[in-house]
Amino acid sequence: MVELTYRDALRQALYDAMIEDESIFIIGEEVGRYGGAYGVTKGLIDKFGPERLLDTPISEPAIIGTAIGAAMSGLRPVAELMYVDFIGMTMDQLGNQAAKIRYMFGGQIGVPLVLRTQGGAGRSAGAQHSQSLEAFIMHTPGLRLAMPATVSDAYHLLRQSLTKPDPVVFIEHKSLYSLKEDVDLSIEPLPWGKAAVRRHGSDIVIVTYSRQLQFVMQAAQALSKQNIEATVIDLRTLNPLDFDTIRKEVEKVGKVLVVSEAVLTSGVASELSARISEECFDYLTDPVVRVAGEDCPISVSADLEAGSIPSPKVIEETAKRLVM
Amino acid sequence: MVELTYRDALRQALYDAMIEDESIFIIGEEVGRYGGAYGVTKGLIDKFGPERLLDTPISEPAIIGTAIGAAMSGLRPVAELMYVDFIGMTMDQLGNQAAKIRYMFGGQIGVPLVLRTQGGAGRSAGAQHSQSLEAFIMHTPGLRLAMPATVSDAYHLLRQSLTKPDPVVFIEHKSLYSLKEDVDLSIEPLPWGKAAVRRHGSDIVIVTYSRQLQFVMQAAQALSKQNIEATVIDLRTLNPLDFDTIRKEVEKVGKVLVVSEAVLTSGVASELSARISEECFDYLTDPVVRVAGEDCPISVSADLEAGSIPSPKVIEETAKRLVM
Amino acid sequence: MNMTEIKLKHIHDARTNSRLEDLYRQMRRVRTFEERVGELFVRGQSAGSMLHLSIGEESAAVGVCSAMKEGDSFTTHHRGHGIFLSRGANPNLMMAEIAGKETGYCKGKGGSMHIADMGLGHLGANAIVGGGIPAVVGAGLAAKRGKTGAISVAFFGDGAMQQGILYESMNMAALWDLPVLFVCINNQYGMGTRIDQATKATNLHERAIALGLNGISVDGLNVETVQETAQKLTDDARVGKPGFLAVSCYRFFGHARMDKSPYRSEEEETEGRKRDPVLFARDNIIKEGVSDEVLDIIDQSISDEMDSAIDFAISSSPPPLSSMFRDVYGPNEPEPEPVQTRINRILARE
Amino acid sequence: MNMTEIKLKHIHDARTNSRLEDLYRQMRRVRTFEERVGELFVRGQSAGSMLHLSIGEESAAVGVCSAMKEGDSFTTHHRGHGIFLSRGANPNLMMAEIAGKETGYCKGKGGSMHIADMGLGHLGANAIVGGGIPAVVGAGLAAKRGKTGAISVAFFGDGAMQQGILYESMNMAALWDLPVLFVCINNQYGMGTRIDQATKATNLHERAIALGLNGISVDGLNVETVQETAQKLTDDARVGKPGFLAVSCYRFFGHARMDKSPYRSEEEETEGRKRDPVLFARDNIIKEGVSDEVLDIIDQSISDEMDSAIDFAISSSPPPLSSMFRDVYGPNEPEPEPVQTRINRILARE
Ligand SMILES: Cc1ncc(C[n+]2csc(CCOP(=O)(O)OP(=O)(O)O)c2C)c(N)n1
Ligand SMILES: Cc1ncc(C[n+]2csc(CCOP(=O)(O)OP(=O)(O)O)c2C)c(N)n1
Ligand SMILES: [Mg+2]
Ligand SMILES: [Mg+2]
Repeated sequence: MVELTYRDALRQALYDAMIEDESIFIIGEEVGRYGGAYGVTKGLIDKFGPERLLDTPISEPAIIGTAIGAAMSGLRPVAELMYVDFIGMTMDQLGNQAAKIRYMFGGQIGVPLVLRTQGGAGRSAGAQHSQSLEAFIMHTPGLRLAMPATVSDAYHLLRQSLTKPDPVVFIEHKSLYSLKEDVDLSIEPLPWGKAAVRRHGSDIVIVTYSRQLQFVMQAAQALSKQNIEATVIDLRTLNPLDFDTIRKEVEKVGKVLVVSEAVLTSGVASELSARISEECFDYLTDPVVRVAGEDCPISVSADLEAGSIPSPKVIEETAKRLVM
Repeated sequence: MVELTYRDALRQALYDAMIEDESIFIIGEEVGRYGGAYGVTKGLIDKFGPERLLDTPISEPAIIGTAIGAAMSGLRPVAELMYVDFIGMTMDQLGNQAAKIRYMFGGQIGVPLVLRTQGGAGRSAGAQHSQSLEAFIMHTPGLRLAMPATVSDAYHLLRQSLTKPDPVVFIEHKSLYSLKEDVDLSIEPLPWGKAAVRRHGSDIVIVTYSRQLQFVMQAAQALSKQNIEATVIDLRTLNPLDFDTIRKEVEKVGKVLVVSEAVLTSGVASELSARISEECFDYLTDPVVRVAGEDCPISVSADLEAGSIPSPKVIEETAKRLVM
Repeated sequence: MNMTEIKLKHIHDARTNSRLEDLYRQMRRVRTFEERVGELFVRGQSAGSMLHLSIGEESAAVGVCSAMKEGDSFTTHHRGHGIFLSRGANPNLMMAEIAGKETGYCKGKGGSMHIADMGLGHLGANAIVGGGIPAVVGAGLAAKRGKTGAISVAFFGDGAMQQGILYESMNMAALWDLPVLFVCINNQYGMGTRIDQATKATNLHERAIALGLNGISVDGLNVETVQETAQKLTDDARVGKPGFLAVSCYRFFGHARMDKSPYRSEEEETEGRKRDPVLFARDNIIKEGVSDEVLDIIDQSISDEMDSAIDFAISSSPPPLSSMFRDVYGPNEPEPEPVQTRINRILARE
Repeated sequence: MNMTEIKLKHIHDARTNSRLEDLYRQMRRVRTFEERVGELFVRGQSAGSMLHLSIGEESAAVGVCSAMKEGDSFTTHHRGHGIFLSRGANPNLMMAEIAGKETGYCKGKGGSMHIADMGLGHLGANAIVGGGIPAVVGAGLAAKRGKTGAISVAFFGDGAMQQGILYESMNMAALWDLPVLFVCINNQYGMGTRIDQATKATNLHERAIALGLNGISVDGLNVETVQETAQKLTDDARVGKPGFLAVSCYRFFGHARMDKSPYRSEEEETEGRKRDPVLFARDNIIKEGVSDEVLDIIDQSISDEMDSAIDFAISSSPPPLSSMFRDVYGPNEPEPEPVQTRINRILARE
């Protein structure tokens, strides 16, 4: 067991993978000399040199396009997009190129790139630097999507992403980078595509992912003190989506909360809620309730920012009302 | 009553609005001399001249950005994006700028632009020219979203969009342009934001929008011959979303089909299904069923293309099974 | 060997095949191929109407491609048949793909605008204007790192000159000294927009120079000039000096098969079509002393070849519905669940 | 009037205020404002840590803005405090916005990176590198159509020179002869990336020339040179000849308040900071015969003004939670439904 931060675990995953696989290189803004806007790649350039830590100009569309060309030419790029908020500049390269190349070309070739980025609120970074845009990715067939919520998953999901034959969008959460946990990275991880049941309870199932897992676990502890026991599912990857685990837990309990930081309307929570409602219809005693981000931009002002995403308190109270 | 095509109705709406409002101008690729890739703006340049039909270079991000600046400067631009498939190049300007400017700047100013574009399958145009990407827009607070399914709505929704204080994304369907209907444009239209109940029936509610309305109506007629009567709701606008109409109809019937051409996972159908399941929980006798596009890219080959989106037959059969 | 083949062999043995003759032969193959694609459309056998013919632009495809080597890679725009053919594509597999058939290069899923062959270094045609450009930067990176000696070439139209991603890509290629060449086939039009209606800056190569690349514009009438210029630029690219080449020519026909080009005059078209690189080459070969008859035989053999391609395409089957979910993801990866399967499960709940 | 104001008035009455002195005063205001923003951060009173100070870049802001006129509009990048101030912003409202307070320009919703004032023609700062550039093309279109005589100016950093949208925007401005000016404040760095690590083509104006614009690069040490060059370019822009100006300067401190710039040497920073446009102007004014004391009085009055701005910001309240759903859409338009309202409705079903 060692104590690691989420940031360190990500760095370790890159380090270990790059040692093992010569074809991996990192490409993006400030990934080399600077060490990444959030310090994830710090120091890697000293070990691997500027050829494998390629600092780029500020040219997001061409960065992804370059990664695509490199991936089609036998390399395994890890492209970093500094903020997921910038994905709107790259959705053409990502959605029309990376996601479709294998299919359009009849299976001739894949695009094994990993797009590392980070999103979410928590740093008063304003409307253009605080969003959760994973729904764009989840709605694009051909793109895999991983969103680690724990230190151990930061490591393992990134390692696994780096073995996949298809483009993986890997979204970190800016408010998790300093999260510390005791981890033993040598323990066999959960397989790729499998959700983790972080807690078992018989009163309610809460389905979530990324940073909201932390909030949900806090809420679950508070609920437990009030004799309400929640099962907490951390999805880990949204594509593939482990619906079997969700189904199994929901069928046992019949009450479900879906928690996501992203804007509610047409977000990932909608997909989860819809699938649960459709597929577990006969097991639900109550409507599935979505606790999600407000349908508005995020303000720079700290209170408004915090108020526009789910909080442990709101999760706790909604769960309580649903159970009672 | 005159017989008009969807294409002609759109052109008429632009014409009438431009006559009334001097500040309206059209900007985009091939909108002027060429008359639009699908002929919607044909001839308008003869009436309004090149200043109000601004042919642009192929520069999608800057076209939207230019429209934003013009809208902030007192003009009312109608920007045309030739295919909604190209929205991935413009989502930054659309989602981070147009959608957020009013909010970020504390309500000082709005961005009253209309982005006209078209989507959907039906012309063997391949993976990059056949998509339905409305979920990206619906998931972006600050953007309104209209998707007309009829000739009359093509006219009225476009006229209404051109009076709105906020950015409206207006998505036409490439397979509807030649749709003909007898219309009387002088009849008072439904208000903006109101869904239309296109058909009343007591056995099932089918919620849809855009071209799928045609398929759903075909299916409803076939069902009617088998004594199954469907209520058909055409949403017309997805933001605002007229959930009251959906609720009212669903509460009467308890069985619901949601039909959308877009890729199923995390699409607009997911939002609709989730809301119906949550809000009408006690009225549903069966799970809400989504009939939507397959989770894969669209092939150029005609059979595969047709097979990857809902068909009247599949809608009919699914409805029948749900009712029986 | 059929009669034509025997005649051809005879001619070939009798005299040294000139370079120009070879370039002519290649251009004629492109021309004839495109004419047949047009027929495919007229017969209702093409997949859709989005067919962009490169007639009039043969010298750009052939001139540049003949300066490329085995192992080089490239991407093209939507008007890329001629380029692909010039890099060695099999016309049968191309025509089948254009017809949306299972026997095509991409199993009928891609079509004219999404054709590719990794074996020939074709990283893909693209229906997004400018969409395929940055991939060559990545391919160039890989070539440089692997010291393969290969270059990667992006082909695109004059319309793509106003897409921002081109500048980002050129800047990166220059910054990193990559073995990359950007080739703009300036056929004067992006759909109905003449180049001077899209930009004030019609000396296209100057933009590349301003970003630190080699940049040259060349008249595409004479394929030999194109070939020589491309040779210089590919030689430079191969040693890490990326370049840009604009080849000016004229789009003989409409933008796509449905477009009758009402936005330009007949006189302009007549003038434009006089600048025919195929006929220009033919005339020059004749001036070198080769007889019309010899060239006719070449043309005929090409015509036969392309007829076979049509036959192959038409007699092939479209991809089966069962292939819909294949190749969304890599082999042995979880596949998408068909909507019908999900519906069946939900409805079978009792 | 307080003592300083009286003294200032006296000095002003006594002699003709030189243009340089005015430029100096404006630059000093920017410098002092930014220093106070730094203090706001240290006191934990700024909204977040994303504060980008323009210390060292004052001549670009002041030089260009003083060549602009009332009615002109502009957009800025994330490092735009100085530009906004130079166009007449009220420091109180700016500081309050930077602190995320309700009294700020944007009611505390925007912050440092999303500040704007339509009244002053400020169409908005932007946290997306390059994101605000194309809006000036639209503003230029409107000005041209309305024959207002106004120009629109896009301010951005050297980092944005590698964003494709800049080329698209410059091309359109040239094509349509728009009253638009593009101003690159080249502070040598985009975060930790030195300009020559981002591009081979460091003569930035050449790119604009290649697209058909007026293009000039100027050293930002002397604000008068900047002002004169900007005057020429704005004069041209006003008659439909769009331009591009790169002002080179040095980013004195880190990229944002947390950045200690470990990627550059102390010597480099010392050298860079020697090229201080504020001190350079001050020295020149003194050479013109104005005494240190007079300038100190100016400085003091500015310092007082900015102290008040800090006080104003700190004593203001943050926006209330109830304002969350305001201004997502226009007045009288359907508003978003709060998540809590929806949850209440769903849970209140029995
Ligand atoms: C991003 C994008 N914008 C617009 C289009 C529609 N479109 C297809 S081809 C074309 C013209 C392209 O002109 P050019 O680059 O000169 O190529 P050419 O057709 O002349 O070969 C346009 C506008 C597209 N496919 N992709
Ligand atoms: C599209 C986009 N990419 C990256 C960033 C992250 N980022 C913010 S500022 C900056 C550097 C910008 O450099 P420059 O344009 O020179 O402006 P300066 O900070 O030097 O004023 C970067 C990379 C961003 N905000 N937006
Ligand atoms: Mg062209
Ligand atoms: Mg800079």
